[in-house]
Amino acid sequence: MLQSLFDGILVGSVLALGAIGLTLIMHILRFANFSHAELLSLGAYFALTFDAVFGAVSNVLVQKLPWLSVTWSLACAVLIAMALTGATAAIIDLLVFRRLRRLAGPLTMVFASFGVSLIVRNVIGLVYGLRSTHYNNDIVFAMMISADPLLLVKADQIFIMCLALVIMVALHLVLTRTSIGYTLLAVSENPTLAQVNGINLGATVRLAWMLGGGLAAIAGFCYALNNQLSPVMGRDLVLSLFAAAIVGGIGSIYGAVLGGLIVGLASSLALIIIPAGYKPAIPFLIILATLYVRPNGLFGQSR
Amino acid sequence: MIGLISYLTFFFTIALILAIAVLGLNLQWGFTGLFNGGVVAFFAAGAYGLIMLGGPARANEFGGFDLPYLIALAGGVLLSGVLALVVGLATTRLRHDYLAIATFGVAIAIESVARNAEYLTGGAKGLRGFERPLEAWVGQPQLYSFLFLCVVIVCLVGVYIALEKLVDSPFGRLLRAVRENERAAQSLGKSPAHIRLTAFVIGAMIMGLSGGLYATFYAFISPQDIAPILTFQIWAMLIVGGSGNNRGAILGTLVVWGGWVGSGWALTAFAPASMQLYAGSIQYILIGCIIVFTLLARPRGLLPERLTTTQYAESSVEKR
Amino acid sequence: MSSVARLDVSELTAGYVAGMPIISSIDVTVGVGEIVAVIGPNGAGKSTLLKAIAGLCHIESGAIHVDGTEVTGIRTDKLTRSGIAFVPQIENIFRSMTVEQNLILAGRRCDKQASSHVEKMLSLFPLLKKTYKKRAGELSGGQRQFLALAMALVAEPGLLLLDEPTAGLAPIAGQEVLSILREIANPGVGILLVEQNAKAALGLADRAYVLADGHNQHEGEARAMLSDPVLGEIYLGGRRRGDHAAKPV
Amino acid sequence: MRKVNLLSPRAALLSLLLPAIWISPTSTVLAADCETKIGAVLPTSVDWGRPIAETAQFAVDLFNESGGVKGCDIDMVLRDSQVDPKIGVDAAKALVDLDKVPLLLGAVSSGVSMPILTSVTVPSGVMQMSCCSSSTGFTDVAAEGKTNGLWFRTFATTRNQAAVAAKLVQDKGYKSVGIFYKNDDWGQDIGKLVKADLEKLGITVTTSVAINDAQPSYRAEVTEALKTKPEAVYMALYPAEGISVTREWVSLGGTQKMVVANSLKSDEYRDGVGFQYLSDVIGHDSAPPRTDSADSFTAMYKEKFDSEPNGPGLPNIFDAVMISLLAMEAAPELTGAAIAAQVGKVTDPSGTPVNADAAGLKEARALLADGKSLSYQGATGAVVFDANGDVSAPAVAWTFTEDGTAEAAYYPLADVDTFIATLSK
Repeated sequence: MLQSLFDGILVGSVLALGAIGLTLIMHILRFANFSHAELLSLGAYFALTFDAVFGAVSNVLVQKLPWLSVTWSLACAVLIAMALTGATAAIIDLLVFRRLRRLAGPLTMVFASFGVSLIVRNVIGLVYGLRSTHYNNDIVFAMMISADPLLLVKADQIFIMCLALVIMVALHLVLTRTSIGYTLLAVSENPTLAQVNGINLGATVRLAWMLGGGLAAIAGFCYALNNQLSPVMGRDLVLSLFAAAIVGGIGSIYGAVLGGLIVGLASSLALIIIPAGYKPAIPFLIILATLYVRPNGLFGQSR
Repeated sequence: MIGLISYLTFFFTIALILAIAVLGLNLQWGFTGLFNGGVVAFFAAGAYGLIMLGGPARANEFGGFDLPYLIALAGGVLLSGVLALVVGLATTRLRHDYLAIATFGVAIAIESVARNAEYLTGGAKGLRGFERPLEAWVGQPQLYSFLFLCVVIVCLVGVYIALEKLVDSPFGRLLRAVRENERAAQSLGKSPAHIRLTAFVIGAMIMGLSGGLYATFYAFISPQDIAPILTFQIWAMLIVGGSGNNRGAILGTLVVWGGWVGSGWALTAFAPASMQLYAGSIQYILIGCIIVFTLLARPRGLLPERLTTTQYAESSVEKR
Repeated sequence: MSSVARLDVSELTAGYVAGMPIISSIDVTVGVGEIVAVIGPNGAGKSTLLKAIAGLCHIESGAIHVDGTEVTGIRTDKLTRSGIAFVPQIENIFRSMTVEQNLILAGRRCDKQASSHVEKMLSLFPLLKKTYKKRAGELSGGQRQFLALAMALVAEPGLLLLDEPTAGLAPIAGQEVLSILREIANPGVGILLVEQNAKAALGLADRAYVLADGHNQHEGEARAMLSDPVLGEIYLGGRRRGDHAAKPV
Repeated sequence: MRKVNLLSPRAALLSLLLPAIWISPTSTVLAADCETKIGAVLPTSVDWGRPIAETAQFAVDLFNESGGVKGCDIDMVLRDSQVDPKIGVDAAKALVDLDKVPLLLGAVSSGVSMPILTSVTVPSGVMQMSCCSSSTGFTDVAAEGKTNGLWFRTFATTRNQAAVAAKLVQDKGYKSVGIFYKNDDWGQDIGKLVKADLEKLGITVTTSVAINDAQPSYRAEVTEALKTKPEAVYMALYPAEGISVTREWVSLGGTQKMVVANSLKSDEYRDGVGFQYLSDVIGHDSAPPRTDSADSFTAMYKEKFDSEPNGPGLPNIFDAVMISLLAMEAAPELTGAAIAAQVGKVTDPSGTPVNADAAGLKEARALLADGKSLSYQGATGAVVFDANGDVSAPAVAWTFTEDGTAEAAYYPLADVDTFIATLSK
């Protein structure tokens, strides 16, 4: 039980990290971007590529960070991956979503994003192959915190949980305390009024994509660190991410984190009462229950 | 030539079966604004319902009542309707994204049951052994396929005419009123919740009919047939075709389904042999491109809903 | 009136979709420190005119000059950073943000230190001081309208475009809003005001335009219009009829 | 060991060349004057599906190099099934109707193969041979006489494999076992059988956990199994989720004593988990023949792919292709029924044994020309089909080695049957 509880929180942290970026994009750009999950894959693979590059360049970088299974070169690679994924997101917007935003409803954008995710996922599959891979082939063993009740935890996972919390707080501060944050919030609430107040819509949208892409990259990296890289990792994650964002309430950063934890906990604790075969349905039943009580999610506001 | 006719018969059979489901979705989304993310749940209810009621008995398993075909088909459709009623009562008050994810969850739950509840649904290996109606009587397989296509066309035309009549009726205007402005509809003295639920159930029953025909055609159904990708395919057909327009929905089905399978055929026909192994991935990329480019070229679908442009434009600017 | 008008709109044809203009060949000028009202029936294109000036519409032909500089087709955010303020009729504040955040965001338009301007607004609208940390969505209708005005003025614009500032307000609150306009217009701000409540608008304005069916119908001194019997019957009298009645002006 | 996986130049080139396909439609040009088309519907866009297609193409190439069918090169037209029945059936239908193939290889999943069988190949009189569809439903369809003898599969029935799995557990002396099975038709089937067999042997099954594919995390499933503290685990999984589950299992301190199904006999799994954690793993598989041909097959495969033919379905698809093509060679005319009728002749236990290499195929052609029957010795053994198109094969136990797998024990068919008989007592 204790272990399941912890597992849920740790798995949920990764989901929370991914859901923060998703909820931000959904809030600011006002459509359910199904290709967001592919940005997670893209970020993870960018990190893999640059890790290899840095690793080859310098021996010093191959050292591991204290406690973690992450090397310095991988840590640097993640930063580059964040920038590149953000840029890719902005470019995809330029090519596809910008035009649709002007001419069509949000549903058209949703399905365009489906199309985009098919393209991105399979390009990754062509370039990197379909097999799964890892940043580090050594298995990181869990530390036993307690034997009875059994509690096993990996340092990487604690790190990811802390990272999710730090990013949550940082992002919340940026959105509520800085004028860049005001700009993003303003565009999300009312793009026309934002323009009337001197906000450059195009630049803000690009900024939102950069931010969303960067967050996706770091979430993808964390997922891959804990599990594996595979071209379909985004596809596997997308539903849980949406579940987290929606349970939390679209647009709420805290909501996304809480939603991630809820979905993680739900799928972890569910196995205590139901057979594992039914597990995929669990997050969604949680959503149904949540929405039945709070139709706009836990922290969401009606539009 | 005979081969081509045989293939086209098959192609249109599947495409038009899917078109029926797309019409059902069009009633829900196009006319009423209900974002049903669980199309496949109602499709599955129709398909499984049919085979469970009309199939032969299976050892140690529920179902297999061997009922006459039409009763079994109606039973499947009814099952979809009942499922929609239960789901609808709980969810139709939700808006857009929230409704979509809730109904999506229902679809996943249904798929889980189909995959795991072996006693009820045959589990992952699916349900088989269903006798297609009149197949033995017709005898010749090609002729049977052709006759089956005719039956599908009759069903499609029937659903199309019924829906056109429905949306032109006062009830149809209410649907659009609910879609555009719930409060206005309320002020007309109608309960939007009731109207939304009615449209949801009718649309789901149409999807159930589509599922029933699908299961009849293959005489087999398994959890693989009701994967979430089907919901996506049906949605893509509607959006590409133009939601709010029944003819657009059918055209969209043919275009998306044609592009989906045609891209695979084109790759085997034109791509060099060395590339065949990668054709699967490339085909997906092509499918993605087809969807994205069609939407970029016709953002409101190939045959958009017939609205006066000024109204649309003004309201969309106003909304922003 | 100085030689260069705050706003000079000439032969403006514009709409929301290319090829489908809502207003055509409109001429409007607003002088320095002048309040100009635009009145007319529903659907006359009054709001469209304001949106077109603010760069939110598709302009087919014609020209817009602000302080003698042509601004036709310039992006809204650039326009509003160069001294034009536009207050839309509805949704003119950010409901999810606090009053403070709204004002700071609006103040960012001017390059100067925004905070001093915010202070000034608070003294101009003391109501907002009390609700400074509240979410704007929680304000009353009148308070929201004041906040919208404050957001428009915080960047010290030379030209203020107002779309029905009294719509949806109680009569007293509406009167309050309009009276504040007079105060702020003094330092030389030009105001273009679209109003449904023609009587109140004409009472406040220096000059007025009457629009119908997207065309200029009438132009003149506001006071003269108030006493014009024909106009009076159509727009100002108790026998206010439907929109169609306005056509044969 | 760090594994560097940079963008491979081939893949990069390929993505650059992509648009070129559309400008210059080049059809396949082969050496022989004539071409005979066969069809294949395989999930090439899925991680475990692409190697199967690769192996099928390899077998076809091998057959062509040795002279093709009736002097004509075989052109295998390959379509992706996307693991979607609708798509797979459409692809099969197009192959049968438009490309006029008399023979269809595929599909992999039973849920795709079944509708292809009932709605495409049987009505059109085309022979269908699947490498990997395991559903017992096919045996039922065949027993009802609805396949017209057109259906074959080279996937040894799950019954034998499950029994061998139980035997391995018993031989290893494990007293309690936790089971992870893939939640599809094959996994449910083998999971159930293994559980029943183990319990009959008096071995405790602590838990039996379904693993759904495409889940973001398997932590919860692993934790559940971990709680029951089994001495060993049995895994009937595919490499993708197998790697996830195993790594999660090992990292949480689960036992490294594992018995695994043939689907995990793959380089992907060994490399993905890491060999250092798999030293105590024993697996079961259907056996390659006790002849030199097995070695030469492996050698050929290694030369071509630089790895052993390890992976779900790889030997099975190889045999499916070879048997089908030999039957085509033997058939008087190239119709589905005629080819299907010859399958028995090329897999005749009393026929002359031939190997699946260039020399063997040459010999096979000569024997067939003389009207003699063959006993094909392939990658999964001396395959013999029963009346329902099913095969039973002898079994092997295998272990992972530094760079591949090694055979640990061989169980002739008779032994397996005897063992099953003792179980059902």
